[in-house]
Amino acid sequence: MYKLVKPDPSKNLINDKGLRSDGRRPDELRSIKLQVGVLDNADGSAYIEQGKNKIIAGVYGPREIHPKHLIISDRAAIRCRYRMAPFSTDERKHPAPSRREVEISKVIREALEPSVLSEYYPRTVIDIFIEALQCDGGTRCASIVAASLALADAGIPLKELVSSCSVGKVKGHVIVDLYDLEDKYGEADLPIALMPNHNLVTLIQMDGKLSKEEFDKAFNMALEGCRKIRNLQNDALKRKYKLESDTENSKDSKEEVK
Amino acid sequence: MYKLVKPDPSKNLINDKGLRSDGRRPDELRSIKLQVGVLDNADGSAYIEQGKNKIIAGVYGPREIHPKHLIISDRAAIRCRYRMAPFSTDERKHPAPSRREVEISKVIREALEPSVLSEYYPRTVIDIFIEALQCDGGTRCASIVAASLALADAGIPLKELVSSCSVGKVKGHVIVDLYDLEDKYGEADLPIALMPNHNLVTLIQMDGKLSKEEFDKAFNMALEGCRKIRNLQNDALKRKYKLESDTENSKDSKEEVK
Amino acid sequence: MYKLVKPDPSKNLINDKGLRSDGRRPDELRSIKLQVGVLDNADGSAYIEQGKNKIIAGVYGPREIHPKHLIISDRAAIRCRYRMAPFSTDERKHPAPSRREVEISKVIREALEPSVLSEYYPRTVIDIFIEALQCDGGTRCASIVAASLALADAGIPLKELVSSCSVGKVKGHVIVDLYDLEDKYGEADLPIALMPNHNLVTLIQMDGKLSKEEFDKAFNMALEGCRKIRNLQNDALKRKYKLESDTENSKDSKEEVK
Amino acid sequence: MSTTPHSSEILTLECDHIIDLASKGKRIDGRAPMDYRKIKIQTGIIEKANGSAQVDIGQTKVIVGVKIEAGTPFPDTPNEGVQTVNAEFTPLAHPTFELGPPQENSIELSRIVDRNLRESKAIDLTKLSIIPGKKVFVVFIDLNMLDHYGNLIDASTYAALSALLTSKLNKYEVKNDELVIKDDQQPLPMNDYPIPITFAKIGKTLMLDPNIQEENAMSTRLTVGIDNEDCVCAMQKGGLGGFEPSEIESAVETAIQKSKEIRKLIMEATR
Amino acid sequence: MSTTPHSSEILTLECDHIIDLASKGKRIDGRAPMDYRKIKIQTGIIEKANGSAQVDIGQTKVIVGVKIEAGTPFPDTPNEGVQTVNAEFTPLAHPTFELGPPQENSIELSRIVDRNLRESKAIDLTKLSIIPGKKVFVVFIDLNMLDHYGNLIDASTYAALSALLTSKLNKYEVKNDELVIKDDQQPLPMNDYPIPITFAKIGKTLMLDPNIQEENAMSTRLTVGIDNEDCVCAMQKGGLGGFEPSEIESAVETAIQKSKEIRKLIMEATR
Amino acid sequence: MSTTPHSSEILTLECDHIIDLASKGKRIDGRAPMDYRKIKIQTGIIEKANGSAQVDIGQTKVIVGVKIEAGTPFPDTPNEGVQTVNAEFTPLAHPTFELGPPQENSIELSRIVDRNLRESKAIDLTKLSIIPGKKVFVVFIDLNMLDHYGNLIDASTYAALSALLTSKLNKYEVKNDELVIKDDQQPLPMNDYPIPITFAKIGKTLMLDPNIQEENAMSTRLTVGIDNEDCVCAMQKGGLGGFEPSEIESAVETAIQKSKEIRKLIMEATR
Repeated sequence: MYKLVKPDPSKNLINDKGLRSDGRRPDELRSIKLQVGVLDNADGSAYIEQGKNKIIAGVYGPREIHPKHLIISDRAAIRCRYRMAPFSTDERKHPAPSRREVEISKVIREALEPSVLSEYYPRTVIDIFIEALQCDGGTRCASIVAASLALADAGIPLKELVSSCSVGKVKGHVIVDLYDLEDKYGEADLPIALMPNHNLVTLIQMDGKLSKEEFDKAFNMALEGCRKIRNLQNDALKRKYKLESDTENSKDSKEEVK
Repeated sequence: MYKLVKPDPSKNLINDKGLRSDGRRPDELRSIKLQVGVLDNADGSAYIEQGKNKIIAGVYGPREIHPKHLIISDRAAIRCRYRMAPFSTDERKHPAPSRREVEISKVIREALEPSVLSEYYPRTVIDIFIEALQCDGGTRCASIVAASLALADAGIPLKELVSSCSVGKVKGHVIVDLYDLEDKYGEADLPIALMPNHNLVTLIQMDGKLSKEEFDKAFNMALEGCRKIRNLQNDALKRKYKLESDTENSKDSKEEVK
Repeated sequence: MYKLVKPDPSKNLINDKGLRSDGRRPDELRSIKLQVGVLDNADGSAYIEQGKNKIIAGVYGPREIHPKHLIISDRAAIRCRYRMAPFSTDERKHPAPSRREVEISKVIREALEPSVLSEYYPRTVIDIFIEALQCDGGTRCASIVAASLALADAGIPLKELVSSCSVGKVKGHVIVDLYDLEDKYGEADLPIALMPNHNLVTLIQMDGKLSKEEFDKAFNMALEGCRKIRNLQNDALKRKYKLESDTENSKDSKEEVK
Repeated sequence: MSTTPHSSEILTLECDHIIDLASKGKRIDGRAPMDYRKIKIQTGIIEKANGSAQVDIGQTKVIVGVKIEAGTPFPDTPNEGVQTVNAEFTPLAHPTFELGPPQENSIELSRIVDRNLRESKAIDLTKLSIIPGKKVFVVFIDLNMLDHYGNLIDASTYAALSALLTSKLNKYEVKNDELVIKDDQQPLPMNDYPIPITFAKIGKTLMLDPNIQEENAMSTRLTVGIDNEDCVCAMQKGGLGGFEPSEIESAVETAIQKSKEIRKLIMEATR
Repeated sequence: MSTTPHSSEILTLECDHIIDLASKGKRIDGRAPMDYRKIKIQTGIIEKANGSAQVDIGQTKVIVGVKIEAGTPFPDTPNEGVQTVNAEFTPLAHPTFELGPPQENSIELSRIVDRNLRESKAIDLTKLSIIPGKKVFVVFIDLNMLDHYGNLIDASTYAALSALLTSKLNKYEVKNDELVIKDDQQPLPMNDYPIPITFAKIGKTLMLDPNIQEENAMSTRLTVGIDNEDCVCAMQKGGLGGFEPSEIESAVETAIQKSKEIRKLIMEATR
Repeated sequence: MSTTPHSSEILTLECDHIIDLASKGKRIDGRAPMDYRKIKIQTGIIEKANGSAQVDIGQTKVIVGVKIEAGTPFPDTPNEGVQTVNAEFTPLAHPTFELGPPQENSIELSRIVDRNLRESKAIDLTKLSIIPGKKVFVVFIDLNMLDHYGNLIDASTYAALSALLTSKLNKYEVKNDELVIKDDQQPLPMNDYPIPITFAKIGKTLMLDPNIQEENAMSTRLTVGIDNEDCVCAMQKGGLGGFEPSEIESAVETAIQKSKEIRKLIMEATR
């Protein structure tokens, strides 16, 4: 590959005032846009923009499962695929699924599965499909946030929504919600997922180097991030239902007009 | 790859007298040799030589279908594979199926399927296997011609034989039945398949650039080509049946001698 | 690849005294270590060290067979996979199965299958998995020796153990049990497998060039090698059973002490 | 191997209804036979791509991203850039879309889109050579189906064309046989704006832009690609039926007219 | 994973009959145990290949094409050409041949053919170097089964050998590290003409050239390859049974004799 | 696609028993919650590898081989060696391990091992450049499961670390851009010795080093990797349940302590 050698981007990740290269404070999340019910074919769907991350999640199910040997007799099986679009990254990603995508599909499934009342639908499958259209750091967390909303939108009974957020260390500072550059040139990345009401961490992974003290600080900052994002999820869901009931109401009123 | 740089072959594709580089007139087909019943294992088979094209088609079925989820309850499923032998082309073709072969398999199936009375054999499959042993332009058309004969040879009930022929534009001239060089250096290629008695076009594809006037001229030239080739198909089939009934007769006479 | 050019290693494969480069006489086997019952999950297992060859074989079955279309109604199906660990060879072997491994899996299966009373377990499968951890010539023979012991260890009824040994020609001399260098730079390699009591050759392959006289000499040397190795197999099996019955006895005595 | 597709028997009643409507020149969603559904074009939605577009035709949604990277030319065109199209039938777009390697439908789709662009010479590949014979730009056009409600061919090609028309290419220098990328950008050089027009034959009637219910009911499909000069640049028939020759001739005529409208839409959206 | 193959139970009666005949030294098609079926050799049938041949043994039909292209040598033989054999069990050749990646039977077949040619040094690979250590000729030998009525190993090897013996190689020059192909041709340099002879063991009888019914009935198969100098150059046993050592020794003797006949046939057909 | 794994219903009774024991702080094999099974480390068992080790934890057996070969660096680290980890769930190691391409469990395993080594910078990759930007050493770490009785993550990482710590690298010279390998060897340069500690949550109890029965009964799994300086260098949660935050914090504390013991074991075994 021919690449222009660039100056070391890690230099300016935190400035003298403790601000990050995109202007955020260490504990500041990127701006997040959530939208529920964005697709018509899928039984449920949601879209998330978190900084430059753009991710769409669709859910089908509970539905019949093929092949039959995947049937679980006392609960619904859950399947999950996380896929990065070829155009989602700085260098084009080859369309074939990478080992990274395989692992992320698994940890996302395991992050969402504790929230699903899958015993209500034995012998069926619930399919979660995630398309990362643009990736800019923390996509597994953003995917969990969107996919949990998509499950709710599909009417799948949930114990509660799952929220997710990453923290990390950059130039010795613990910061929340890393974007791509911070992820790449930082010293640690710690994504977690949380069911806030159940106080249950359903995803935790770590890359990098954190002392026990740093870990504790970072971990709590991540939990706090999850709780904030959970509020945004609730709002997004309410907007959807409000919209629907408004539409319904307006239909009703129309019908009444007749 | 190391290749000798050759003079532009498109220069001489049409000479001053309007003749093509292989001596044909614009509306002249290559010489075609058709032979029905060339394989013993296959239920039906046919071989075509059209210029340097050498293609063999074999048909199995109607037979049981695996896996079961391919069963169609009210008709036979039809499966088709078009494959180019590795030695069939100027540069060796890798044995793995190319995207081109996948597409051609599909359009050949869709060209033949309208002619098959597949409702006579519900829940079965009819398999069409095509081996292009040597490729010299217009192989999808030649494949359809051979495969339709192979279907007939297998005793599959058909509405009629499907014929096929390509037309194109070279140096501004509309010509019929392009061979490899004309295909490669020409300005357009338009393969079609026709059920002449039903006046039904069952394959049409186009590559290149044709004005509406050119298109109409080319299209009609292709229909005419199909009709001519259809006569050759009829003859080939008659030869096969004559041969069989001759053999049968001679068997009969032998038996009578006893 | 960057490789140091080495002096031709074939020069010294046989010295003036007729001894081989590892000090063996032409008809001398490498030292062989056999161990039965080395794994806990597998129903049967065995380990062989033959020179630097280190191979482990595990057997599962008779057990249920998937997919169903592999069922044989009047006998057990036998499946066999021979795999070379990526670190087993001088240059790392890519983990994907090579064509060579596919062929060796087949000939090993066909070498063992005549010894198995597979009609005792119709509609089941017996799985033989072989991991070559280090390869130094003659691994298909060593694999057969270990796998036959693993079958016995699994309690699969056998007509008798299958033994196996290779012979070859190096610098014009017929020698037994070639190691890697002799295999690579020799003039012929002839692996065989034998059921000695049934006088049945169940594997024979040949690579190289042998006159009829050389072939006969080599072939008989291989048969003799098989018979020697068969004795070692018997001993290994006895050690295992002795061990087990000793353990059992000591258990019994313990219980008696109570 | 290509296999006759399944059509669910549950759909038969609806299909019969659609065929019946068609015989009266009517459609299930109220359109006239030669109407498209509403076309919505958004560009520049993927900042990390060189170009991108989402095209909705009715409920059908397709997103296309264009990435341009340095690569190796084909041996027979050593001084031209490379165009490559890949289609992904993402499983969230339709309950029947399966995972796994590309199936014949997505391969056919990507090849039709490729053919429309390639045969009309839409991208000026002759301007994409970097080091002649050694290094050229490769234009990756990745089609992502998001919601499949029929007519993926037109939606995908319109999205691909819109993405290309808004694609930017970094300027560069070649220094000592190395490619040095500069910061300022230029548009991707384009020659033509080919527009495919897709017809469904339902019963004996031809209709434009079939929705998914109409696709289930149609016997045959015909796509006619028209370039800037009103020439046919690509065609593809699909499905288990056939066309009478006169139907094809009149479809070409219609496509030439209709393509003007849609080209105008796209040119405006990508200006 | 290698798996015991199925033998249809419907075939059992026929197999019993064949085994019974074998015990009397007879065969289902009337041949004597050491007879081959009729061998027909056609060469030069694929003009675009460097060499080609179709060999029919009875109803068994195999077509082989040879393509010779410039490529990279193996690191351990930097100055030698490369020989590569690939077998395709095309699904039209037999109702049980499945599509998909090569299965163990076709891999074994291609490796036996490869071994016969390689071990007898049939192709003179030392003469196929172009730029030592960098560029050599690769000889692709592609085996296409057309109709499978038994003994694919012999038919394939005879066809491969016939194709090689009639292969032509363009002359060339190396100019500034580039390969310039000339128009005139020379034969592919050959050293040896190895002939495999395949035996089936049916009951206790050995027979040559098993047809497909005999292959269903045989317990074991043995192929012995013999080179120009009457030396054994390759062997392969297949199947679920075994041979007594004396059977193998006598098979080698028979193969040496029989190979002379067949080599003569091939040399005449390829002259 | 990732799918909920099956847990055989036959196992339910045993699982219930294990969960019941756990509630009393007991384990089915008599261990205390924070005990590992016996760890046995053997090194140097594959002479043809640059390094190798077999680690047994109880009945669990994993063998790891390290091969070091010249290769191409990644574009973004042109002057560093390459580390690559591959895990094979060989089918002899467990009745449920299937053949075929790596499934998600083996991919996850190899990525966890990779992450522990990479994030702690265990191998000093900066010392593995041969020709800067062009040629570096690639360290292939191949994990082979031999017998699966639980806690493959720890067993695999300990074996990988032991194999690396005993790996030898041939000395070499670069002459005229060619790599010339010498006969004498040096140890692979290592920076750190990361130790993962794996917890299972059974009922409400955390236990170390779950055996296979405990893995069937556990709701969740947590692996915490600790480097030489008692810092966390990698974590991975698995399974269908979750952890309370306080459980995670105390697991990290425990892992820091426990890792010292195990690092000592490994350092002694590889001295």
